[in-house]
Amino acid sequence: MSEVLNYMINGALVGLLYSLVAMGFVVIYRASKVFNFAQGELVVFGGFLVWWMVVSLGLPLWIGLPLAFVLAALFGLLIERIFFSRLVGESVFAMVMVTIGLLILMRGLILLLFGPQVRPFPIIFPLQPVIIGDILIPRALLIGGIITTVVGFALSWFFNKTRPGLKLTAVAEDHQVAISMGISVKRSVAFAWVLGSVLSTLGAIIYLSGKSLSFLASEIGIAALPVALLAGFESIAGVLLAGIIVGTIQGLVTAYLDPVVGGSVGMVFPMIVMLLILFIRPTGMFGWKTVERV
Amino acid sequence: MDPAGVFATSFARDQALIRTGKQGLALALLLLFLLALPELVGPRLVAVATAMLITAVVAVGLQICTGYAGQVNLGQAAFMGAGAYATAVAATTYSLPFWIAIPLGGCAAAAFGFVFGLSAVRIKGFYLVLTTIAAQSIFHFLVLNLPQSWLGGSNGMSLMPAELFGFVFATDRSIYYLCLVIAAIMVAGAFGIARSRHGRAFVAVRDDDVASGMMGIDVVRTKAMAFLVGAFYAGIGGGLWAYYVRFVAVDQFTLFHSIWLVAMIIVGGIGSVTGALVGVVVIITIRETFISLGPTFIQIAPSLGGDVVFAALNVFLGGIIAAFLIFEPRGLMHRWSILKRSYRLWPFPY
Amino acid sequence: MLELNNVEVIYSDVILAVKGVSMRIETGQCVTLLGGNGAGKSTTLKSISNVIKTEDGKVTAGSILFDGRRIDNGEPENIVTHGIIHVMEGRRVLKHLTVEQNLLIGGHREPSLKAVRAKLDEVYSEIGRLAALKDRTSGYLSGGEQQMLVIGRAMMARPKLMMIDEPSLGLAPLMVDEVFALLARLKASGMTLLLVEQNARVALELADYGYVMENGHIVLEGAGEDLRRNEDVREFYLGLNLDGERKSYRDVKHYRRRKRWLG
Amino acid sequence: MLAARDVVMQFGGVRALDGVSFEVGTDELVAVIGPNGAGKTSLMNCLSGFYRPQKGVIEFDGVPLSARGVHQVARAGLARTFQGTHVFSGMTVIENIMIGRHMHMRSTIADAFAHFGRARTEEFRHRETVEEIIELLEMESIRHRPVGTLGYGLRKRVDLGRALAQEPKILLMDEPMAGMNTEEKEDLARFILDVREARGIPVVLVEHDMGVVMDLADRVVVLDFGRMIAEGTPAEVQRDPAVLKAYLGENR
Amino acid sequence: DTTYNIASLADFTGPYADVMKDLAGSRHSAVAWWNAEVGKELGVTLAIKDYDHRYDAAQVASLWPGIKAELNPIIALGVGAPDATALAGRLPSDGIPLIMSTAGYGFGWKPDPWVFNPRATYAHEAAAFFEWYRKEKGIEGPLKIAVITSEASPAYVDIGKGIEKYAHGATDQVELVEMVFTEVQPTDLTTQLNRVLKKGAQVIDVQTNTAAVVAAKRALQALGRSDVPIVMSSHNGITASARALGGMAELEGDYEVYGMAMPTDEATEPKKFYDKLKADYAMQGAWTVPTVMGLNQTLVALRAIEAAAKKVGPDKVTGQAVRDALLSNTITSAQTFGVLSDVTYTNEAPFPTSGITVNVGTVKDGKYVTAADGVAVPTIEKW
Ligand SMILES: Nc1ncnc2c1ncn2[C@@H]1O[C@H](COP(=O)(O)OP(=O)(O)OP(=O)(O)O)[C@@H](O)[C@H]1O
Ligand SMILES: Nc1ncnc2c1ncn2[C@@H]1O[C@H](COP(=O)(O)OP(=O)(O)OP(=O)(O)O)[C@@H](O)[C@H]1O
Ligand SMILES: [Mg+2]
Ligand SMILES: [Mg+2]
Repeated sequence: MSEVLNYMINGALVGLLYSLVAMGFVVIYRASKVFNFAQGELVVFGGFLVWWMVVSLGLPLWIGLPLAFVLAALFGLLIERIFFSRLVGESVFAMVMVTIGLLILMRGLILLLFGPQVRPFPIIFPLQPVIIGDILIPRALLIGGIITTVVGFALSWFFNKTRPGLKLTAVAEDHQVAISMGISVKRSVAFAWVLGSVLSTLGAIIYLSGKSLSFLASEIGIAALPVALLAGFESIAGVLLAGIIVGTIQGLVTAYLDPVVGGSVGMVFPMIVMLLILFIRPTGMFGWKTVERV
Repeated sequence: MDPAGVFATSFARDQALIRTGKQGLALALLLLFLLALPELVGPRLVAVATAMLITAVVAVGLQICTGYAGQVNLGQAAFMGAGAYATAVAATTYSLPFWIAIPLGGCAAAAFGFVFGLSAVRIKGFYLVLTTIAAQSIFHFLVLNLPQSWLGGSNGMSLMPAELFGFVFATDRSIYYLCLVIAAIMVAGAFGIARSRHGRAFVAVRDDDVASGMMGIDVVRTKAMAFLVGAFYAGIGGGLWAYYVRFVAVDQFTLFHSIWLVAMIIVGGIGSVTGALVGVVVIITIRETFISLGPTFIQIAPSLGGDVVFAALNVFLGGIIAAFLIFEPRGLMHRWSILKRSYRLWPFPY
Repeated sequence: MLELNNVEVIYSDVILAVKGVSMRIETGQCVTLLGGNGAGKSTTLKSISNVIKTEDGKVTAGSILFDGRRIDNGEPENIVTHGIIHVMEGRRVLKHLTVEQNLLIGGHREPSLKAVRAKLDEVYSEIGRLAALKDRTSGYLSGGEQQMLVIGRAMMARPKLMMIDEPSLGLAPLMVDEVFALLARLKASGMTLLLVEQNARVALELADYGYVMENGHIVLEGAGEDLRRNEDVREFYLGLNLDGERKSYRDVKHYRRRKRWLG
Repeated sequence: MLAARDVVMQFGGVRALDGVSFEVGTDELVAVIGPNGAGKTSLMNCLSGFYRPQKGVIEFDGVPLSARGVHQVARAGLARTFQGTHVFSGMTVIENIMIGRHMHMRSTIADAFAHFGRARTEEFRHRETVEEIIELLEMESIRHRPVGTLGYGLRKRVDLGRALAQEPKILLMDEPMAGMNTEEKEDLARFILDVREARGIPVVLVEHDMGVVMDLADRVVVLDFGRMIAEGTPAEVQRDPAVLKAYLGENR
Repeated sequence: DTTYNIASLADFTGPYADVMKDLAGSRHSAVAWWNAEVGKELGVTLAIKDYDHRYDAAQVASLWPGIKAELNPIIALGVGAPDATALAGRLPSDGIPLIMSTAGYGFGWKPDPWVFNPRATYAHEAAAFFEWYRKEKGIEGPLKIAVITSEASPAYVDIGKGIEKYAHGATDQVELVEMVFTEVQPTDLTTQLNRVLKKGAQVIDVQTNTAAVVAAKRALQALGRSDVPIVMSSHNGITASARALGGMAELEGDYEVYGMAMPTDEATEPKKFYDKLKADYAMQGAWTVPTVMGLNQTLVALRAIEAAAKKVGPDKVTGQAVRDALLSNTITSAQTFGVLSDVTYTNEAPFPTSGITVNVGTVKDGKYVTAADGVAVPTIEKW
């Protein structure tokens, strides 16, 4: 019994990690209606920034990490400057397509800047697991889960309850209207990317703490996708719950079904759960119902 | 807009693809060039051309699904894989000839795509799009975990070369011609579909699915159809691929391949069959140029090292795609039509 | 206040939509712009607010001056800081947001939440109907309600010049009166108005001056009264016959009677 | 032909339609008027099968609509135009109108693939009908323009052309004349009359221009807050005190 | 002098880009050595040229005809699965043998080969380790092993299957307690490892990638189980994994196993050969596993060419002749300077299946050392 509980708790915490990455999707979506296909690369890039500061330059964590965040923010800004500032008023479709181009570009850039080697990632959270009775919880995931939850609620408040948050939503809804009301679309989109990039770096820290880093880590972007879809792209707090659901299911399936099947069911299962739930709720559990009117 | 002096005198004329003598001539020359290609260029370029032809079939399918019907599809490589596997199974397990096996591959892929398209009954917009990524994982999972005797599992499947009345398509040249013929048929078909009521229905559903429903278009069916057609093309491409490489394995059809396919139609121009072809040619040409020049670079400047030279390739290609999106989000075809228009109006600017 | 000199607008480098338009609006005036479909009215407004930039259009000749300063081809989002607001045609509500959120967006430049609230109350009292709808998702409002919402949203920005594209579009007669009464009040309060309208009758009643556009050109201009007396305007915009009575729509016998002033 | 009985349409707390019953005969132009938010568009949506009313039945040609999907209603012969614009902005004018012909065309996707033969001849045949409509609506010069680049008024005309191309048995129009000047309204009015004469189909028209309504309608239905407050000939309705109060304004 | 060409397929931009500098570098250097010290006497010069295939079968397929036309090579050097899969069908008709740098896979285990691996399969190598370790530690009863694998690549799946097959046939030697499937970059393996350790696993086999080794190691550290070693393979071995973990000391007591020389600091025969290449033949690669991989495949190719040239004459060497030489000669360990054990190919498999040995490396007191060499490889049935 405690075994089941253990898998569920750990699964849920891994799920919260997915939530954090998924939050990157959602934040950019909420502020610009763009689904960012390059989210996984953003995580890798953030990871490399941390590696660069902490391992390569050997800065202590308390300088290295903030510096990595600053650089990530600047990178987000750069993305907006180079790509999206010219696309104001273009269709969302075009902007989404840009993120596909960005994915390929970033992969090349990461290879060129940081090389293809597998790099060590600093141990940011202590390794010793938290042990409660029979239950064993990895500390990085636990701390990560707490951070994710806090960040999730804070962002949710920001987007839903504050005036700047509302402005971002307006931009996402309709560039032209936002512009005609004097809201700078460029600035909002830039903010979205800065936020997305910073969140990705945070995600990388929790994901990779004490592990290794190479461009293959971008897989997390795909793993987090069912979480974002399940929650619905508009809901930041919903992503937390969706992450817990996906993670728990994945944890149980990996533990009990994989050995039986002799294959990796844990990888496809979230996708299948996602498909099933979307059939019941087409815009995710908490996504906005699209206004369909004539 | 028509060139000055060209007026459509009949609907046939107005709708024809080839509207001027010059265009007809250009097309004829292109066909002639493609036919003569193996005589004109070396085997490496023939192989590149074969890869382009196969990719073109897949990309044109993606264009129909994504460019016309607006259903961004990131499962195109998986659909291609489904086609390749179906062809391989048909050709090896059931020893069917290639002219049955390839269409069968198309149909199998179409069925796979159709299932995803059907989720349009409930799922809309980007949610639908992203479910196609699931196609990729499910394909991968199925191939590896179904009994080995079905799809070969991690072993992959090998094929014998295609054969027609005793002629064996084993040389690169013969495969090129096989691909050329099939690609030509498929591309012509795509033009036909794009201009037909179905093509229009695809675009209608893309532009406004609520209104198209009230115009008598069955929206769900149309979306599912778009996936079906797109996946059918992918499947045919997969079948050709199976006969070209004569070995199919699950890691030949990854999400990253799907992404590249999307990149191709972006560069060429969303919503144009010709655009898809242009995109395929442009991207593959750039890629192959780099790959061919790479070793030379390394020989000239060994200190650079292969890693630097080839990493630069990815940056360059990614940069090109991004540049297209920034400066010409509607792709090369759009640029071309603007050029054409100003050329026709010349010397008057507007 | 606003001056257009020989403005030419081109979309996508190929479509010439406005071909040399000049007009002037004095502070406190209400100027109306009439014209058939595709004449270039909306394009003219968009070129003033620079929204054309987002549609791949640009002002390729001439100049637009606001309070003596060139504003053509600037950044569209800065136009609002000059005090110009553009209510675009087609009831562009932010459809997933509530009515109140839409209004808050209009007042996003207000320095404090209190100031927004105050302005919000002002708008609610001017357009009583919006208060009752404030928590409704704006995408689900009826056409007329949306029209009122976008006008209210523009008011939230405290503009000096309000450009409204077809405000009466889709409004019931009572509502048209209401909206125009509102515009009259705005004008009386010192706001300058540039009005694109199809409902020439009410527009010319309110307007001090009017322009008629055809095919990207200004073909006729004059004081409101003069235009109302103009034969062509009477026939084509007011739908009156030569005796000054309203023709019946059943009496119209054939199409293609359109008279073109130019080209 | 088309009948609504006790239709109730509720959105959350909002009753857009509150027990509306009415009927459209086989050769009748019925105008629906009412203040903003009265439920006119909701009614049109129910009639065309886009909304499913919570209560009541809508019958078209004797068949209840609830048995059909939206596109099937259209195929059964009901066409409509939209309040605001719902054109296909990525397509040219011709293609938009050809969409109206979609359901009359039969070629399969395989025919389309081959392109020669059936798909082609069919295409030309229907193109002819479309050209007639283009001529009728004076859109020759913008035939090949993508609709996304047209102004509001022209888009509405495309919308109308598309509905006409459906060769419907009944035509529903939601504020077709909004955004047109008098001259253009006259043209369109003439046109609606012609369509009725030539094709003899009934029309349901939602319009705020009282001039148009009075001149064209055979019968007028007045809605307010989802209820029908009056019904009758234009003249009768115009005099109805309830209508004056709710819609027209007392001073008219 | 007759000049012949060697096609060198490389992955500079794909998943193995990180090791390619060493791998490709050692190929070039070995060819330079051969030209100077062997070829000259024979009257044969070899030229080698790199092609980037991004580890993509499609790319290989499109490169190959050009390679054939441009180079007309007598032999090709490959990196991994894409080369083998894309070319297996065409090599016989093209008459060009392909030498891989890796160990073999079950899916390549077919008779009449044109693709050759210098080593047996990964499963063979792992099996040799298990038997050695069991004996070394004096374990009664079967050794309990857990395998960390992944479905990300069919190759990983194949390794797992091979070990399964071996475990099935050698129940007295090993007991496979569980096969754990993970992502390419696992999020966390603590729970999974906790589970397999509870089931009594004594060795954790990780033959997928470095990221998985790191995750497994961290999990073991978190669980405080330094007594359970990880066994790695060549492509994710100790040096690479230690670099990704941030230090050799992290892998104290863990093992790597493979059928070629280990790049330790000890003054072994292969190391001396490497030092010579470094000094005289512009060796680009560092003394790492990829370098050894590049060396072993190139040396096999070079020795085969040598044998062929001796047999048919220096001006009549063809791909076919090279293949015949591969199948009819044993390449002795001396000929490869101890980089490989004696390699004998048969017509039954694309890799040597008997008479081969593996080496075991480990970390002792923070230093990378050989734990055992010449460990015999058990036979495994084909899977
Ligand atoms: N985004 C655009 N791209 C290209 N052409 C455009 C665009 N917007 C408008 N046009 C063209 O510019 C011309 C003027 O359009 P505009 O919208 O200004 O007309 P309008 O007078 O407002 O008409 P309406 O009464 O129909 O609103 C039209 O021919 C139209 O097709
Ligand atoms: N899908 C919906 N969801 C929620 N409320 C709706 C929906 N559709 C309509 N309503 C509400 O129903 C009421 C009637 O709307 P409707 O659009 O039918 O009015 P209308 O008579 O067409 O008005 P107008 O003349 O302004 O277009 C409005 O208050 C509107 O907000
Ligand atoms: Mg307009
Ligand atoms: Mg309405």
